[in-house]
Amino acid sequence: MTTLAVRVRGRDVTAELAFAVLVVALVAVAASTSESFLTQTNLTNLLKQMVTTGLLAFGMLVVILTGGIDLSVGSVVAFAGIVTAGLAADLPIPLAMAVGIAGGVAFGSLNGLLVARFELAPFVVTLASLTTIRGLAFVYSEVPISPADPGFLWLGSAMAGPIPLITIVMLAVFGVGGVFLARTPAGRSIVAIGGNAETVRLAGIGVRRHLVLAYTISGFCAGLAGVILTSRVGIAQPSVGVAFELDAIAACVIGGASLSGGRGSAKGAFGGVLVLVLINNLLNLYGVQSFWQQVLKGLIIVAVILVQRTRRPRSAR
Amino acid sequence: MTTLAVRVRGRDVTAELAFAVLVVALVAVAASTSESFLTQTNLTNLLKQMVTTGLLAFGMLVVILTGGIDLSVGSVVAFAGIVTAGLAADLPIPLAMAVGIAGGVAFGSLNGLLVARFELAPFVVTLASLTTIRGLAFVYSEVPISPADPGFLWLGSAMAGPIPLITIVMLAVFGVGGVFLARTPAGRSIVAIGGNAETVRLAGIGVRRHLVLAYTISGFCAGLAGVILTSRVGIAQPSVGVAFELDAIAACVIGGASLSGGRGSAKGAFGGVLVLVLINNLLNLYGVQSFWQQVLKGLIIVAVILVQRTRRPRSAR
Amino acid sequence: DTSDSYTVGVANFLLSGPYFSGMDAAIAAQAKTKGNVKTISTDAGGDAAKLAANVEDLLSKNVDAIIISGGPLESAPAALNAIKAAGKPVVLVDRKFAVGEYTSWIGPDNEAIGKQDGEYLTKTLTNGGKVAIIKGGPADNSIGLARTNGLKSVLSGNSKFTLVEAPDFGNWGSDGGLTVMEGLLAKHADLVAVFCENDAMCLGAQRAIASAGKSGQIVLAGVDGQAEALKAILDGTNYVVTGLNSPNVIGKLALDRTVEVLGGAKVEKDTVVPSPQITKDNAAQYLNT
Amino acid sequence: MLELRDVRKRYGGVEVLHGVSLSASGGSVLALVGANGAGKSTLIRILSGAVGMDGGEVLLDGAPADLSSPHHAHALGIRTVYQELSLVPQLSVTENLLLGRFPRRYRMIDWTAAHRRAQELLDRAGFGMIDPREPAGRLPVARQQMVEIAKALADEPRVLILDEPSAVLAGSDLDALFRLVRELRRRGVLVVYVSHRLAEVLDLATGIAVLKDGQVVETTEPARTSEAELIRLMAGRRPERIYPPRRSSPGASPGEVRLRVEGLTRPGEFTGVSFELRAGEIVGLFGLVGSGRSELAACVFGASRPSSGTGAYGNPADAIRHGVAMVTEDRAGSGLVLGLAVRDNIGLTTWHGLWIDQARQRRDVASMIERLDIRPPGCAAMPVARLSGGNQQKAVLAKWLLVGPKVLILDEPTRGVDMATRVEIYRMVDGLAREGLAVLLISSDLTEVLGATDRVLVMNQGRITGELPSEGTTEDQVLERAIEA
Ligand SMILES: Nc1ncnc2c1ncn2[C@@H]1O[C@H](COP(=O)(O)OP(=O)(O)OP(=O)(O)O)[C@@H](O)[C@H]1O
Ligand SMILES: Nc1ncnc2c1ncn2[C@@H]1O[C@H](COP(=O)(O)OP(=O)(O)OP(=O)(O)O)[C@@H](O)[C@H]1O
Ligand SMILES: [Mg+2]
Ligand SMILES: [Mg+2]
Repeated sequence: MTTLAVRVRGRDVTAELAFAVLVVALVAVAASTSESFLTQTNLTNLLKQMVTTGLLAFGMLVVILTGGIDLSVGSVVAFAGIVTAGLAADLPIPLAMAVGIAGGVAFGSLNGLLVARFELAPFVVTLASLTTIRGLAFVYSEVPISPADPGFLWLGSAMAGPIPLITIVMLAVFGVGGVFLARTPAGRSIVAIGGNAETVRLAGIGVRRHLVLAYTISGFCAGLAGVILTSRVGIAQPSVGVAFELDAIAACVIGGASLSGGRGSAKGAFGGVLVLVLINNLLNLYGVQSFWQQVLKGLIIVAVILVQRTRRPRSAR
Repeated sequence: MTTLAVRVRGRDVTAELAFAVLVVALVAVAASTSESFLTQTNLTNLLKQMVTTGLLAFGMLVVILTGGIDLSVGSVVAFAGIVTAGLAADLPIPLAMAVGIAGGVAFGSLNGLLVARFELAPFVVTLASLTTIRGLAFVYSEVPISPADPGFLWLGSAMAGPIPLITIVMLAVFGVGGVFLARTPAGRSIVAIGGNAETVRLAGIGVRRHLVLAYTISGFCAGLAGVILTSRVGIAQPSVGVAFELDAIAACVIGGASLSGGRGSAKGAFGGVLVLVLINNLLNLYGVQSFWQQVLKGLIIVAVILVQRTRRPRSAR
Repeated sequence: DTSDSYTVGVANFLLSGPYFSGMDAAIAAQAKTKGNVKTISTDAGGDAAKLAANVEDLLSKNVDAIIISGGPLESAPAALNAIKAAGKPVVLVDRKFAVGEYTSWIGPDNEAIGKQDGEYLTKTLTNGGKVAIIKGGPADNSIGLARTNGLKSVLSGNSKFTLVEAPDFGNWGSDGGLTVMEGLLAKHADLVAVFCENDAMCLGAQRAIASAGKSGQIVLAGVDGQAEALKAILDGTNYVVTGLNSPNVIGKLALDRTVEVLGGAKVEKDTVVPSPQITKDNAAQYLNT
Repeated sequence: MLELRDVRKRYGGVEVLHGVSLSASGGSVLALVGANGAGKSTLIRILSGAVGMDGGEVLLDGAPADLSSPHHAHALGIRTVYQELSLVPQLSVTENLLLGRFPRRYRMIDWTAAHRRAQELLDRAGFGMIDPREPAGRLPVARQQMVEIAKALADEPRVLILDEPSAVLAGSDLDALFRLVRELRRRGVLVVYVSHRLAEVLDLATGIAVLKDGQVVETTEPARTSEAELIRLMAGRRPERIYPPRRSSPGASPGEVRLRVEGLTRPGEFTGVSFELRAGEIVGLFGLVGSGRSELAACVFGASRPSSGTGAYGNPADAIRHGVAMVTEDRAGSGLVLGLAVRDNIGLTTWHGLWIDQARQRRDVASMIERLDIRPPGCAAMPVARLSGGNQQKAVLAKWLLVGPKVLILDEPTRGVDMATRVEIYRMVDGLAREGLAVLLISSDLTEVLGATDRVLVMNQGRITGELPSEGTTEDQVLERAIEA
C-alpha cells in the first residue's frame, strides 16, 4: 500500500492535516446544509458550548499524556461551582471564584499525590475521588444556589467583540498549555513520563513531581470550568457534571491521544473538542430527535476515528 | 526491605492471601459492629446486591485482561432489560429473556469487531456504543415497561434454599469463567494478548478472534445482568445502568487487575465485588447519610487499594 | 409506652435533586412535630434494584410502615411485593406506581400543571406566536411527557400558536436548560414563550434569553415552584408562571397519612395535591413555604 | 533450499533493502553481518512473515514461499527469535513456550503435562537451569532470551532465524547457545544467524553474507575471510585497530578520585562492594549474568538505595548534578522513550529550568548525531523507535554525553552495536577519558573488558572478587575469579 506522506520540517504531519480536513469538511457540510449554521447566534453558541468540554479536555490531555486518567473532573466542576456560588454571598465575587478554582487545584493535587506517591492506579483513585467530591458538593449544599449579585454573571456573559470572554479564556488555556507541553521542561517531561517513566526517572527528572503537576493542572481546568459554567448559568447545582469526563476523554482520543500515554497534542485535543461540539450542534440544527441523536452521535464518533485510523501507519507491521 | 512471601506450589500467593484477609476483616468488623449485619435478611440482600456488579465485573475482567475496556455495559443492561420486558407481552418469558441476552451478545461482538478488525481504541469504541445503545434503549421505549405476567419476576426472586437463584447464576459465571481463563487455550490466549499481542500473533494465534470473543463475553454478561435486574425489580427502565461500568471496573482493579492488560483473575475480581458491596451495605447499616456515604465510599476505596498496594512487590523501585 | 410510637421507613429512589431531598426533609420534619414518630431514610442512588434492597433492609429493621419516594421510577413491583409479604402499609409520594398494590398515594397531577401553564400563556399572549418546549429527558420521562402533554392539549388546539420542541434534552438541570435554549434561539428568532418541564431548566433558559438580549420578547413558564423561580416571578422578570409542585406539602401530608393509617383510620386511596398556579400576583405567598 | 531473489523493502517511501539475493541450504549456518541499520533485521522480518516485501521473491525448496503472515512462515517451518524480546512477561515460562499448542485433556489445558513438556524443551535446548513455572518477566534478560530460543525450537523448525542472539548472553550461557547452533546444524536445520561479534561469526558460520546499506556486498566463507576484512566490507573502509592503546597500568595515571564507594550493600544483590574511580581511567566491571553488576551500577547512580555503605548518590538527579552519567543495559526499558523523537530522547537530560532553548537543543542534538554518526543523519525529528537497534544505542549514549559527565557508567554499551561503531565508541570513550573522564565499563564481553580498559574489577555473586590490570591479564584469569564459588 502506498501512502502519501506530508512533511513539514522533517515531521510527518499527514495525520494532523487529514484531521484538519475532517474538521473543515464537517463545517462545510454544516454551512451548506443548514441555513442556521452560519448565523451569528449559532456561531456564538458554538463558541460558548465548547468552553466546558474544551477546558476539561485540556486538563484531561495532560493527565492522559502521563498515561493516567482523571475521572473526577465532572465532580470537581460541580464542587467548584457550588462553592463559588455559595461564597458569592459573603465574599467579593473574584475571590469566591478564586476559592472555587483553588478547590479544583486542591483535589487535583490530591489525586496526583495518591497516584504518584503511592503508585495507585489512576483509574481507581480518580473514580474514588469522583464519588467523594460529588458527595462533598452535596454536603456543601443539597439545593441549587443562585447568587443574588448580578456581577456573578459577568464572567459567563461578557463579550470581547464578537467572541465570548469565556471562549477566549479557554483558547488561552489551550495556547499557554500547548506551549507548556511543547516548549517547557515540565511539559516535555510529562509527555516523556507517559512514554517511559523509568527512563525519565533515570534522567534525573522528578517523576512524582510531574505526575502531581499533571493532575493539578487537570484539577485547575476542572475548577475553572466549574466556575465558568456557574457564572454562565447563573445558578449552581451540586448534581451538575455527571459524565463530563467521558466527553473530555473522547475529545483527547479523537484528537489522536493514546490512553497509554506519551502521545497526544493540545492541537489534537482541541480538534477533538471541535468535532464533538460540531456533531452536537449539527444534530440539533437538523432537528434530530434526542434519542436518535444519541444513536447517531455514537455512530459518528466511530466513523470519525475510523477515518482517522486509515491514516495511521499500521503499528507493528 | 524484607517481605514475607507465601508460596503455594511455587506460586507467590501473598497478595491473594492479604486480600482475602482484608475481605474477612471487613466482614468481621461488619458483624461485630452492626447487629443487623448477620441477620438472614441482610445476608440475602448482600447476596442479591452483588449480582449485577458481579456479572458486569466478570465480563469487564475478560476485556481488561486483553488490555481493553468496555464502557458500554451499563447501556447494554438497560437495552437487554427493556427489550426483554417489552417482548414478554408477546413471547414466552424464557424466550424474551434469551432475546435480551442475545442483544447483549450482539452488541458485545460489534464492540469486539470494531476493536479487533479496525484496531480502534477500546475506550472510544465502547464510549460510542455506550451512547448509541443507550439511545436505542430509549428508541425501543421511552417509558418504563412492567410486564403483567407475574412469572416475569420468577428468575429474580426464586431461592435455592437460603441462596437466591440469581446469586447462584452469578457464582456459576465466575466459576465457569474462572476455569475458562485459567484452563482453556482461549482463556490463556486472552490473558496473553493483554501481555503482548504481537507475540501472540506471532505464535499463530488469532488475536482478532480472541478480542472479539472477549468483548462478546462482556456483552453476554451485561445482557444477562440486564435481564436479571429487570426480573428482580419487575420493571425495565431505559435509563437504568448509568455508570455501572465504573463499579465493574473498580471491582476488577481492587481485585488486582491491571488496566494495561495481562494481569487479573476471576477470584480477584470477585473479591473486588465483595469489597464494594460490603462497603455499601455497611454504610447503609450504620445509617450514614446518603451524601456522606458517597464521601466515605470514595475514601474507603482509596484505603483498600492503599492496603493492597503495600503488599505488592515494588515494581521498578 | 411503645404502642403508639412508630418507626417509618422512607425509601428514596434518588436523593440528589432538590425536589427529592426536599421531600425527604419534609417527611422527617413532620415526623419531628409528632413526637412519637421516628423515620429512617434510605437512598437508592437511582438504582431500582437497590431500592428493592433498601426496602428489604427497612423491613428487616422492623419498621411499622414505609413511604416510597419513587422519583422517576414507574413502578417497583419487587419492593411492593416484599412490603405486602411483610404485611406493612406503604404510602407513595409524588410518583404513583403503574402496577403493584399500595395503601395510599399522595402526589401532584402533572398533566394539570402543564395545562395550567398553557392556559396562562393563552390568556396573556393574546397575539399568539411560537412557543418552545424544553423537555427534561431520560431521567424522568413519563412525568415530563405528562406535563408537556398538558401544555399541548391547550396550545395545539389554538391556531394562533405554533409549538416547537427542542430536539435535545435539558436533563432537568439549569445548565442543560441553558444549552438547549441557546440552540433554540439560533434556529428560531421569533419565539414568544418557552415552556420547560421543570423550573431548573427554565432558570437556565432564562439566562440564555437574557444573553441573547431577548428578555423583552420571550416569556417563560415552568413547573415545580423552585425558590429561585418564585423569586424571578416575584421580581417581575420574563419568568411569568409556574405551577406549584411542593415537596414540602406532599411530604407533610404523606407523613400525616402514614400515621393515620397506623392509627387504624380508613383513608382516601389517592390524593391529588392541588398545584396552584403561581404568578407575580401570588408568588410572595409561596416564597417561604 | 532457501533462496532470496531481488528482495526489496520500503519504509514510508524510503527503500531500505535494494534487491537482496541470497541462498543457503539445510545443515548450514548463514551469518548476516553488517553495520547498524544495514537492513539485517528488516530482511529477517520479511523471512518470518512479520512484514511484507515490496519486490522480489523468496523460494523454499525451489517453490515460491508464501510469507504473507507469521502464521504462513510458521507453516513453512520458519521460526524466528527477534532482536527485541517478545515474551509475554506476565505469563509463566511454560505458557510462553507452549502458547498456541498446549497439551489438553478434556479440552482443558493439562498443566502437569505442560510443565513437563516445557522442561523438556528447555532441557533439549540446553537451558535446563530455567524454572518453567517462573513468570517470564521476572527472569534476567539473558534467561528470557534463552526462553525465546527454546520457544522457536518447540516445533522442529527447518529454518531457524536468530537476530543477535548472543548480544545479551555471556559465559556459560553463550557456550550453551553455540552448542545448540552446532547441534541444529547437524540435524539439518538452516540457521540464519545475525551478530556483531565477528569472532563468533567466523567460528560458527558456514557462510557469511555482508550487508551494507540494504545490499549484499559480499558472500563468503569463514575460511576465506577475516575479522578485519569483514569490517572493511561492512564499513567500506579499513579499520584501524579496534581498541585504542591505553597508557595503562593501574596507578600510572593518578588522576583525582572521582567516585569512591565503600562497603555498599543491598541484600540479595551485592555485598560490601568498595572501589574507586579516578579521573582519566577506564575501569572494567566483569561478571557473569546475575552477578549483580547492573544492580550495583543502579545503586551507585542513586536509582536504588543501599542498605549500608557510602559513596552512592541519593537519587539520579543528585548523581547527574555531580557529573555522573549512566547508560543502562536495557535501552527499551530504561534508556529510551520509544514513542518520542530522537531529539527529545537526546535532549532529555538537559531539560532544566522553565524553558527549553529550542535552538540550542537543536544544535546540541545535531552535533551529537554527527559526532556519534547516528543514522539516518536527518533523524532528529523521527521517533527513536524507527532507528535500528545499534543507532538507538548511540542515541542513549548521546543523551548522557550531553550532560558533560565527569563519571560515566556504561552498562553493556556496545550490545547490538556494529563493529565499526564499536570502534568509534571505544575511541570516543578513550578520548573523553584522556580529557579527565572516569569511566566504569560493565560488560559481559571478555575481549572488550580487557581491550578497552585500564583495569578490571571482577564480580561474583554480589562481591568484588578481584582487581586485575587489563594489560597482561588473560581471559582465563578473569573468568576464574568470576566463576569460582
Ligand atoms: N518501521 C520502520 N519505519 C521506518 N524505517 C525503518 C523501520 N524499521 C527499520 N527502518 C529503517 O530500516 C533500516 C534498516 O534497519 P534494520 O533494523 O533492518 O537494521 P539492522 O541491520 O538490523 O541494524 P542493527 O544492527 O542496528 O540491528 C534502518 O535505516 C532503519 O532506520
Ligand atoms: N533466575 C533468576 N531469577 C530471579 N532472580 C535472579 C535470577 N538470576 C539472577 N537473579 C537476580 O538478579 C540479580 C542480578 O541481575 P542481573 O542479571 O541484571 O545481573 P548482572 O550482573 O547485571 O548481569 P547482566 O547485566 O549480565 O544481566 C542477582 O543478584 C539475582 O538476585
Ligand atoms: Mg537489527
Ligand atoms: Mg546487567
